[in-house]
Amino acid sequence: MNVRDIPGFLDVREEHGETTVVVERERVRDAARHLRDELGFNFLADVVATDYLNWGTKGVSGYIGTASGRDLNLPMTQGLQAQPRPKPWRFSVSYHLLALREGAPRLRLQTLLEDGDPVPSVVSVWPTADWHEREQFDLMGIRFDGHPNLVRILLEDDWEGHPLRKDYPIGGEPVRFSDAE
Amino acid sequence: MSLAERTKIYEGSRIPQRVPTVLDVPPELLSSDDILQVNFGPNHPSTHGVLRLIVDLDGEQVVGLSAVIGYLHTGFEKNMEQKTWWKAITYPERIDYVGYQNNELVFVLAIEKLLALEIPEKATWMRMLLCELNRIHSHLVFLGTSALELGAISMFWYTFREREMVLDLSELVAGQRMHTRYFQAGGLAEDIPRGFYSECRKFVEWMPQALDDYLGLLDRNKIWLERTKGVGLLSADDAIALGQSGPVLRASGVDWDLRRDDPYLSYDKVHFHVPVYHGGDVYDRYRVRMDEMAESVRIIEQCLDKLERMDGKPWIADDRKVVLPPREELHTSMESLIHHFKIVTEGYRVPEGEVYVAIESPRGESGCYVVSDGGPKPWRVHFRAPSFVALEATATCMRDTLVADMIAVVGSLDAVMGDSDR
Amino acid sequence: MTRLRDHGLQSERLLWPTKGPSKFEEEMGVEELEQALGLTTLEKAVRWAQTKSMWPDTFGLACCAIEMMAIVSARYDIARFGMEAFRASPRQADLLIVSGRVSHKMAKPLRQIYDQMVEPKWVIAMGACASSGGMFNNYAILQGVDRIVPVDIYVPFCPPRPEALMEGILRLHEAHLAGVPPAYERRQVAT
Amino acid sequence: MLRDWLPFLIYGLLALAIPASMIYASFALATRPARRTRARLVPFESGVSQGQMKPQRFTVSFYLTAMLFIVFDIEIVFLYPLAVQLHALGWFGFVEFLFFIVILLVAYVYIWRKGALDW
Repeated sequence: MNVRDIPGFLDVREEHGETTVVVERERVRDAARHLRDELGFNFLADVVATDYLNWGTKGVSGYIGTASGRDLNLPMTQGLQAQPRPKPWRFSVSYHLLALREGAPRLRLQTLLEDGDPVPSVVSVWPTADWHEREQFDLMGIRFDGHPNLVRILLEDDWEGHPLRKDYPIGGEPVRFSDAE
Repeated sequence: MSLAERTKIYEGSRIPQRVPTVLDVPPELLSSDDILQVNFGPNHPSTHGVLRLIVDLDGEQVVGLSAVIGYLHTGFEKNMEQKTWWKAITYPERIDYVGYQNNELVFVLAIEKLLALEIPEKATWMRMLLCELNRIHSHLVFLGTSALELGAISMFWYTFREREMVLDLSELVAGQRMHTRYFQAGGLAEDIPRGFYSECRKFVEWMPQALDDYLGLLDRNKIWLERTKGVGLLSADDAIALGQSGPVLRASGVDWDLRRDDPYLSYDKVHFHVPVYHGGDVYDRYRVRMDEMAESVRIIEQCLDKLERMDGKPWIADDRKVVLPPREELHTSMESLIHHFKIVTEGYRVPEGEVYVAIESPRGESGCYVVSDGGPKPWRVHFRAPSFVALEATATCMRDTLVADMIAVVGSLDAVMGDSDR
Repeated sequence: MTRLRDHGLQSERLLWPTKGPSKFEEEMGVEELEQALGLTTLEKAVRWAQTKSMWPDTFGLACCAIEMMAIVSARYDIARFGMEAFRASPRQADLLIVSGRVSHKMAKPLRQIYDQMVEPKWVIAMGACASSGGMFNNYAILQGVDRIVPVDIYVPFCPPRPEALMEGILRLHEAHLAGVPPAYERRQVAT
Repeated sequence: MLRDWLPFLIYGLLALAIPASMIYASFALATRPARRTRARLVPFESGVSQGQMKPQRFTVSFYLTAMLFIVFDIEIVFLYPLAVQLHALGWFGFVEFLFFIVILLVAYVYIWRKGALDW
């Protein structure tokens, strides 16, 4: 399965027994069509966007107490063992593909993008991508060009902001641990 | 294992053209104002949970449908990013709360894949046993509620009687009926209690009889056959294009089961048959799930034979960096005390990397994509939810169905709203 | 000072004999509670009839809904208390069991269904998520259903065992039989 | 003459008293809501109803099905007096009624062939 002749090919990684192919952002739909037709990946399992904002910045150790109680959701100890590999771009969108044939070969098609860059939608290649892409638009704010119905799917229609971004506060309330506070 | 020859369920593809998941009202009907738009909204007895279907009806015929979800969106992924790996294992069970054990397994397998941790054989076999028990539990809940929707009310009481037996077993093992939190990164949280094997044997002997009762009740019941045969058709190509997996895919004639084709745990050392049907309708999905329950009983039996010979074996890995050292060791060795302190306060660190693990949950391929930055907390967790994808197929399956059939089709897709809304 | 348990509210007394004033007394103050408890025989008969057939509304949200279904099964059998008829529409339901986590998108429908229920009506917040947001302290989940609906009984655990839910229901029956007014009257919340 | 009508009288009174007491009890003993909330007037539409349902037209097939139901339901109503008096009427009654059944059977086959039964 030669991966190098995928349109828009940039890089391939083999980790934990999984192959990850990184392609240019504009050529995602051609790469997807190539993967489905030539290499037989007819099953799209999942579309995931990941936000790498302040990735690898050293966190602080210990809990941070506030007047109104200890907010369990604030960054706790983040002491990193080793500095993780730098990620100069902010978002990565990964398509997890599977070929329904002997040996169940799996592949992760990944594109890297900054905030606001549109990604060509693959709904025409795999119809199941419709809701996956809507969910990533809803929760992460990734715009997919050519998507027939790109509106919010999980949150209310008048919700502002994209909750799964690293700069979006987790919300909820600080937990009061004792009557004294 | 070539794909089974796909009998023609219907010609071409029935996936709607404009938007794959929305069935549009045909243009000629659009002008006539006979079309009645009805909300099968969040609080409806037949939509399992808080699914909302906006349905356009021409008399009894369903001519337009779009599913609206999100009424149970819980922000799992945001919450898991804030917790350490140890605490985060509690969350996945609440995602697909009917197949909870499988969800917990997929997250724990993802952590172990990142850690490249070897788990003892006893833990592997016990995990398989509990996941198969959970598959039976999930199919029982499906059978009970789907038959209840189509009028076979007595099925509900039969299936929930067996469900209580399964919950008694999981309560015996883990102390809690549902959401047992029995899996740890490295094996099991506790050793298997004495007396579990005999109880499980009793269940395994009783279950085939119960399955025959269900078949006797439903399989030759004229009303059930009339309401389920030929309803909600989904061809193999459409099922693959819509990303269906599990019983919905196997009922459309695609012979695909991750437990056999992409084995995890030790499913390759267990003999079981994967039921495949070629009708692609509600009846065949029900048949696939019934046969799967029988197969799960066979798997549990083989797991029990293996486990009974493993008494006294380790049930959790002994990698001190990840697994809590046993209590008595804390009083003697200094390193164990330090490890114990580090794990309990900061949580163990998982090496940097991204991983996607997929298992065969009762609803289909349930995947878990985990990104770790080497810190004690997951950086990004995403669950591939089979119910989320199953609801995409509602528009395709709803072609020329009546209102009553729509309830049968939504029941047969077996979508759990917690799993689809995450 | 006569206490609630002198008026036949068993559960308070069994649980914690030396306990301070109960939740009902805190909310209403002892005096109004006293006249509320002074029931005529006709009122007692009506309340007896109401507790003997309190129909819950099928409001299954998440994992607690599966356990709520279990109380209808043969082993726990809520039919012994005349409650096995789970009504689909709020018009015919008396009791709203909020079983599961309430997301913000679901809050408006939940409030609408509560308003459409006919008096006298009660609300049981089943499970930690309905009572307090549970372990989902985040942007999506309403931190406790009592933010939008007056709640009568909170049932802890996640998910509560069917027995725990039934104990919550029985306490509700006892409170109503003893004369304690429903939550929307006690807290003068918009009915 | 009045005496042999007495049971009917008592029966009539009872048949009147039971619904009357129910209606009275439901008004007298019911607990009134303090204020009529807007949501009470809105139709129940699984929790997401926006307001009054605008009057919508129903397809004619519902009306057709209703008519067919009435025809065959009334047919059963006529059977009751026959069943009560069958012994007295003897064979004459039975044959007489066969004609009635045959006529309706012809009607049934006609509408079945016309396809009015399947939706």
